[in-house]
Amino acid sequence: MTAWLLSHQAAEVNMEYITSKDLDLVALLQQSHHPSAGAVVLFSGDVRNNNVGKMVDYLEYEAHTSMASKMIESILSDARKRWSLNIAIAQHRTGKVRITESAVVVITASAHRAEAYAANRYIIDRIKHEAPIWKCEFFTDGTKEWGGNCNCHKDTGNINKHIYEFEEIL
Amino acid sequence: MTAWLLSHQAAEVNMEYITSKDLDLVALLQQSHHPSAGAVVLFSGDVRNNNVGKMVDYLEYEAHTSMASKMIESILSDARKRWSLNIAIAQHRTGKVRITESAVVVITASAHRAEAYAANRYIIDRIKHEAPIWKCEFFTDGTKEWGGNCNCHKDTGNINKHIYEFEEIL
Amino acid sequence: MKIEVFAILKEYFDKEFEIKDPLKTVEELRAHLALLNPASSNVLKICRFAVHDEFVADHYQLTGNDSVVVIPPSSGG
Amino acid sequence: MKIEVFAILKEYFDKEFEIKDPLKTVEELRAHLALLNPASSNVLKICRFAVHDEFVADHYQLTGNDSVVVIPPSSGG
Repeated sequence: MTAWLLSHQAAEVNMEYITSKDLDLVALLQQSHHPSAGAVVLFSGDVRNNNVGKMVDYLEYEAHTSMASKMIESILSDARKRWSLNIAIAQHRTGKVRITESAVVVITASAHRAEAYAANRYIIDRIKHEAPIWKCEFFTDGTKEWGGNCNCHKDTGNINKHIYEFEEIL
Repeated sequence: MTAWLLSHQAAEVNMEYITSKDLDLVALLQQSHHPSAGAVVLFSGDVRNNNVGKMVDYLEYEAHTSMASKMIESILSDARKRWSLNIAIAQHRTGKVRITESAVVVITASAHRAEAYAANRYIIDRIKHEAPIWKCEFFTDGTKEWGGNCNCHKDTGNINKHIYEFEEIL
Repeated sequence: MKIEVFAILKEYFDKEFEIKDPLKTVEELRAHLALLNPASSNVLKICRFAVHDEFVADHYQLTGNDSVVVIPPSSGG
Repeated sequence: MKIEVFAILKEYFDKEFEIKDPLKTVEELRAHLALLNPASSNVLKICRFAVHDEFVADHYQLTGNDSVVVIPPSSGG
């Protein structure tokens, strides 16, 4: 019992939200089982080998670390208010990330599965739209491109208003 | 490239859908990153320490192994037809499962996250409603109960018609 | 015919047993089991039956050589 | 004031630089940057600005000592 309590607190309190190191999905998953939680959902955003029809060599992520960390903390806190969660953690990587490597991980745990899925989706959607983190795609043809920007302002007319995927399903 | 291909095939072809051994979430997760997949979603159904207001000591799962295996295989196949998935695996445990241990795991991977979440939810919902697998709850007060049955027939009037949670969100 | 039951049905029947009575359909088998142990009848109403690992309907024709599995509602996960 | 830019903006500006002009608001700074490098103006229109790690609105009053961060739309994950 002590073991999970300690590791649980470690996960939430000492979590580095932004890191240039490999994301340790295994360690994060192992500390995400909680005696009151019947459901654990892990999302990993991996780098894939193609985008918009071009072959990707690798990605490079840049973040405004202090602002991105605060924002992720605030998103996790909002998720905990909205759902009853036993675990809510998120971590985003910076620097060079290769194909099949994880760029971002979100783990949620709750008594029942509906909450764990919904909260997980909510957290990753908000991180992708709001956190000051950017990716530069390096293609195998030698070109590069700062890409995949949130384009919600085109629909909402406001750079602070986003259209979240999770809103369509909640 | 060869490594993931081999482990990917191993995951889908040689998967034991029903096992009395501990579910090895770490090994399953590690073989679920795929070069064309930008999203990996893992669901773990853990045993929690309480249900319907009573403290749970442990659960025991029983399965009709051959029928449950065929059904899980068929559910995964349906999911692959419905969504474009790079990975779709599921495994359910039998026998005694203790608090915080995983009784069932589902992993999906796809190019974009919407598909991975939706397919994951679809697979676990159908396994829970349809696969011939049963849990017996052993409470700390010494009582036990075969529990948590699918009760859809009360609403649908047909023991073969289920109300799936995923249908509310797709 | 050989009968195998699972989960809560084991509280009403042996895990495996033989029935010698000449039952023609799944419907008749369901009724017969309910008579053998009336306490099981509510559960039996919502059970599915399977032969050779395939679910069979109420009107399925049984033979004396069939092995029939009685499947209560799922509660996995 | 000190300016720091991120991501695609680094293709138009140095990562960090000083502006000596007496700009009063974020709105004026946004217009000033677009004049410094007109190619950046489409991106600048959709950028957010931050001071002391907090996002600030267009009418935010700048001082010469402020460190201003220019934040293009997110593309993490």
